[in-house]
Amino acid sequence: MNLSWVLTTLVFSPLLGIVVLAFMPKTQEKAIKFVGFLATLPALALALAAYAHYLAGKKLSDFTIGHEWIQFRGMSGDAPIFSVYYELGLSGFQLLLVVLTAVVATLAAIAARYVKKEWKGYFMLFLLLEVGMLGVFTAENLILFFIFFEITLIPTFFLIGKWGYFEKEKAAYSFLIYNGLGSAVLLIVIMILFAKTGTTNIDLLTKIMADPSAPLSGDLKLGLLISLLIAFGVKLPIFPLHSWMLKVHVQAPPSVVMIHSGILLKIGAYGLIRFGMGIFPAQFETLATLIAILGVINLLYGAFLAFIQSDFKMVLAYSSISHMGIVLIGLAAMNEAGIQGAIFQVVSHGLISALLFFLVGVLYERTDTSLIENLGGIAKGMPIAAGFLLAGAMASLGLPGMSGFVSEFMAFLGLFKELPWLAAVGTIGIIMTAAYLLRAVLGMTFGKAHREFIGFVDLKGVEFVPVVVLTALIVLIGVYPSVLSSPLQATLETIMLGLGG
Amino acid sequence: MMENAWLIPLFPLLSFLILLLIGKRLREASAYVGILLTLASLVFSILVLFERFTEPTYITKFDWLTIGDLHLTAGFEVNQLNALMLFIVSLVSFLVHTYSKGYMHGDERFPVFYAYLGLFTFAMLGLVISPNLLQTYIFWELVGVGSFLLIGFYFYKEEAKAAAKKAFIMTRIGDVGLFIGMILIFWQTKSFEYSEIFRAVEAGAVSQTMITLTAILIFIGAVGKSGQFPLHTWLPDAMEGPTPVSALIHAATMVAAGVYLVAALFPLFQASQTALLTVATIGAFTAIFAASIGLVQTDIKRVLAYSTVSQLGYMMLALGSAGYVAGVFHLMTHAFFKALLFLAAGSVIHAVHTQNIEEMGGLWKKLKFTGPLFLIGTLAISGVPGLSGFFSKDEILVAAWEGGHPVLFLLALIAAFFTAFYMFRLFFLVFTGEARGEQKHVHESPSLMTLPMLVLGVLAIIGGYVNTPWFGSFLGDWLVDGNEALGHGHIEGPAWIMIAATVVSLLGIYLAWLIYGKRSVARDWLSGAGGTLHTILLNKYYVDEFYQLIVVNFVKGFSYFLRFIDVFLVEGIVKGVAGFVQGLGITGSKMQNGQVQTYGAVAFIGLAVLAVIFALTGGYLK
Amino acid sequence: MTLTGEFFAFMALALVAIIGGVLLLNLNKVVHMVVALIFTFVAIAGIYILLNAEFVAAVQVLIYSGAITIIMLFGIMLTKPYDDEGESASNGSKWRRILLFLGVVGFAFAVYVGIYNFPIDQVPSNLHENNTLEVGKALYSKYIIPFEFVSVLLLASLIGAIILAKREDKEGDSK
Amino acid sequence: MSSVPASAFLALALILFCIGLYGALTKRNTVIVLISIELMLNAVNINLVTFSKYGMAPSITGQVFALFAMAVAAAEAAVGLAILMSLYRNKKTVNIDEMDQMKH
Repeated sequence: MNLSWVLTTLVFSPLLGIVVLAFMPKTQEKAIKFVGFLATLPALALALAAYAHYLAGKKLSDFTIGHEWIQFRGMSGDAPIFSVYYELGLSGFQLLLVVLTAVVATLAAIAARYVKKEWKGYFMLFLLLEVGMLGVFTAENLILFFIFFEITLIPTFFLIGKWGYFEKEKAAYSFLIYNGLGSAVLLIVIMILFAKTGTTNIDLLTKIMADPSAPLSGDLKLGLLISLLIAFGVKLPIFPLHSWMLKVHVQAPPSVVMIHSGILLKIGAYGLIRFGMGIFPAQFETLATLIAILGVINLLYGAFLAFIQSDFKMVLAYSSISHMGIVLIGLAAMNEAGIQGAIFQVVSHGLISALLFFLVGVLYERTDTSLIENLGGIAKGMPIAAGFLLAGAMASLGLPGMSGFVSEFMAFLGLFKELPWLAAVGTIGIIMTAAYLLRAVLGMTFGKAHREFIGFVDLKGVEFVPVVVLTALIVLIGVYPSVLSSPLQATLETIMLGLGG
Repeated sequence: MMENAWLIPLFPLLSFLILLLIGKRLREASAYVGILLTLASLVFSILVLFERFTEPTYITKFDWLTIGDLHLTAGFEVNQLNALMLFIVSLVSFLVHTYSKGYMHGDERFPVFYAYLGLFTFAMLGLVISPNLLQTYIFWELVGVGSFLLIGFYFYKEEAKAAAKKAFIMTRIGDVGLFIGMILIFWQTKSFEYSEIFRAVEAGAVSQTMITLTAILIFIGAVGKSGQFPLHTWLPDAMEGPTPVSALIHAATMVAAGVYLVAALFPLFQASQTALLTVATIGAFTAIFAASIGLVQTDIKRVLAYSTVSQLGYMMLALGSAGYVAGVFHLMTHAFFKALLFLAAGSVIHAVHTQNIEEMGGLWKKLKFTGPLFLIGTLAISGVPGLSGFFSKDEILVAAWEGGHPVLFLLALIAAFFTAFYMFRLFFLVFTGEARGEQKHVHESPSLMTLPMLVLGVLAIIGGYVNTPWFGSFLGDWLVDGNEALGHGHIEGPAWIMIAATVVSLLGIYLAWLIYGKRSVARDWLSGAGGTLHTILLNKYYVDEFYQLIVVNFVKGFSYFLRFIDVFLVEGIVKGVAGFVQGLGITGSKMQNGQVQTYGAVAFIGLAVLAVIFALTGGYLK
Repeated sequence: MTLTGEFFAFMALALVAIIGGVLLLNLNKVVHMVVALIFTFVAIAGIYILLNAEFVAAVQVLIYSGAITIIMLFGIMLTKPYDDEGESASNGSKWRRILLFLGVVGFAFAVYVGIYNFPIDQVPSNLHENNTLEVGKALYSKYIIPFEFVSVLLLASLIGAIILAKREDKEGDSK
Repeated sequence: MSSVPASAFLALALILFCIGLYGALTKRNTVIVLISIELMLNAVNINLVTFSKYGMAPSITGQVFALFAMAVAAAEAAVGLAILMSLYRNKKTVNIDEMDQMKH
């Protein structure tokens, strides 16, 4: 059976929704929201089908597709000098991220019910964003990757800038500038690679780089890797490059933050693993200690700052920084445990932050505030929401039995093997994570109620869908981590092969 | 039966899930779900325990997580210690479930309470059948969460919120120690399995320094969970939770998990004298430290809490002095009498609606049932001969003496004196004399509450006879059977230790009687004499204040410092760059003033700069 | 380089030309500036003679020293300029001057490096023989078309200048 | 053969050009600016004439071009002054600072 149509359909299926939306009248709020939600379903179904395909024991390479696309011919006109192919493919790692994207996108479409105006434009941009995200994770060559990468930027910019809270424009611009600069650096790297090797196919590049007679000197490779680190470090974000992300997390509407924190940040991690580690393994090794230090700084810096924030969204924003530190720690370990931990953390944090931000959206919808102090004692009025909030916080602080623990554990397991002292310093982060999350969550849910929360409606109806699905996934990964680890084995082996370990 | 031991933790988990989903509809009937399912656990545990008397250890495992070539496993193991712990935990849990039906009657969140109890029991039972460190750690944390949820059960109370938070964070500090220790030992032995670790340690595959380091790190985990100095402060605060919870978690089971952990990893600790000495020293110090605080507290539950801390110190002392059996034995008897004491205290609180012992008094006649049971518990913990506490405490003292720690032995003896004194102070103040506070409608608790107490009372009396110097040390022999590394089943000690222990505890009781019972000695005799000391004790040696001052303020200060960096440095650099670009733009737009000369000047200067550069570099930019 | 008459003539002419230029920059009155420039133009004519270009020299004297200078003087007299150059110069223009001066010096340096390093060989030539004749031959044979274009250009500029400078306001006339 | 090297003439032309340039870019009187431009043109003419004599292939062409340049310069001066006149009539100034109508 030829399955090469699957990925193209998967990636571009949200476009169908855009087309339908384009012909709908602006004012039919309910219908637009419903169509927007429906349009995310084909991608979800296909992603799950691909996962089922994998579970059935068949090869993921069935999905690979390659087509001639752009070619530059020389004067002689025979063989193209540079050719770019339209190449999509799936590995275990990509499969996981595609499933994550599809799930979070569908749930975020549900969360988009809180959007107050211009639903049509919102959902069209939203679906375009989904195309970009799915494309980023399935692209098999750098130019295609870059194009999809840029596709994610523009809709996000508008989604933040138009539908956000009070300082939305500022947040949107700072998002665009940081990420635009990041992608400019990325483009330079891609172009240098293209010019020097004549290909942008990732697997081919990996092979060329592994060849000692590669047309790139070691110094150039190191430089390219550092550039990649900066480009994806903006996205991740790594310590001094993080300030845009705080604004975005605070100002963007909940469903966009779910996407943003759940998936867009993960592009940074994905890029670092797939390109940084995949294409430049030897150079990555030289930088490992630096990356580990950056990771520990991220972890502690985020944790300490989250400890004194008064806005719960800020707490979550800094907590994202802190948790991305764990990704770096895992990567820097350069062994199976660490890398697997990093990938787990990518998926796990995607789910957890989507859950928490959805709950923030729910609370904000009802109380018009996300300040910890103003929300004190909300467990009285909304016990179920408070319960899920607590569960989300527990997952985030790495409670065993939930996904956060497995990733944190493996990342530290990895780093303790390589750099035990640094890892020991990093464990302070574990304590601080508990401290700041409990401070914030207990401050919101427990204690004396500052005002009457009686009138507020608890979670109801469709709101249960995202919350329950996300919580269930988090617990599933925590209890039975093999759902993630088994698709990853092949990817890990490839990476470890590159690392020569 | 043992191959089905994995079912034991699943019953309470089932209870948790059922109550979470439909608890609201069941209302107070949800208690029956909890009680029945824990009863099932208890029955299974008893069966497993009896089977273990004759059968060898059962262990099974399966792959849980694969990391490259490393296969981390999960599974369960029924050895002597685990079987005993299963029995203790499921017994106390079952009794507390029953008791709570009466105690929590009328509470709005009754089903939630039972759901939490189920979660906790699940975690605790899971903890004690774990065959490897990783799984232990997982349940270890889950136990912490159960405890956290139950302490914060009255979530609308600020104190409960603070106490829950404190409990979680303080134990987490310890847990990180365990976390690091666990990972370090893993990379040394390539396994989390207890058996593998012990084998590697015995074979000398791990360096001595590494053993000491990991053992101490793991012990830090135990310190956090078992409320040992210096991480003890959360335990007294945890008394904000409902009293049955205090009985279950903070007396009988969870706090004993630290002791259990050290016991389970005993071969590792035995491989390092330094680690053992650390355990013993911390244990002995905590024993006397907490006991001295207990002397002056006025909250009935807090007195019991400090008493718990102190008794846990005893157990640590025993383990640290190589008295494996003594420690585990005391763990068992303590579970019985301390749970009894807490349940009885709960019954008292239930009757008089206050926790301040200064407002009680004369309850002996009014609480015909609770009073004698409380007395049994008090006698047991004070080490009066014939009751369970006497035997186990004696074992510990012998172990300390034989272990060659005369100073620690002395400390333990003094702590025993303190224990007897403050326990009887509590007893006399609550049950004898005249009623001091407003006491209307004082009534005995319903039988649902007194029956569990009765069961525990019986066990508190006879529980010690399984391991005595007189009738044979059945428990000890069984515990160490087939594993020489754990030491002897019974340590012979000089007879004077037993006499000394008896004399000391009787002295304590006599002194308490003089002051609080007969009142022939003025109550402020001591506090007046040592005013400063009294204040220090009343304020628990200012440990909390010290932490507040040093740790909390440091963390806050550091955080604000980082925020300063974040706002001014990081943002400042960003603003600086933005400002620079903007300035450049403004300058550029100023150039566009419409005057040809300016345009010409700019263009020419640019040209000149290029020309100079080319002239200097010879036409090539290198 | 030998000390010949030609050399002295060159040095003297160059000196006059440069002094004229410097005076152009530094004198206060506009009229003086223009007059200073006449020296330069005449000196340049001398330079042309040194370069065997008698006809060009003659034209230089006629057009520059004569025609253009006169036009400029007329221009000055017709417009009433203020003479106080630079005193009202603002801070910004002072900075601009300094920058520009540095730029000019740098430029001069760069070009001088170029000139210095540029080998120019000298081949005997016969330009001085019948120079005017040769120029005429070249102009009317090889460069006839550009020559005619120049005449068109001059005519156009003549008409253009008249139209531009003519008073077009009728009110002005009526007064 | 000449005893004065070509570079001497070129250097002279360079100096005059720089003086003219500086004047053209700094003087505020438009007339002087125009004159400075004439000076620059003259400097160029010197170069043209120099290269007609020096170099590998001396030829009359350089001189012819110098003549053309002069013609163009004359035309430029005439038109420039005419523009100046009409500007002066409208603005009553020949100050170059104020001539920025094209900006808007």
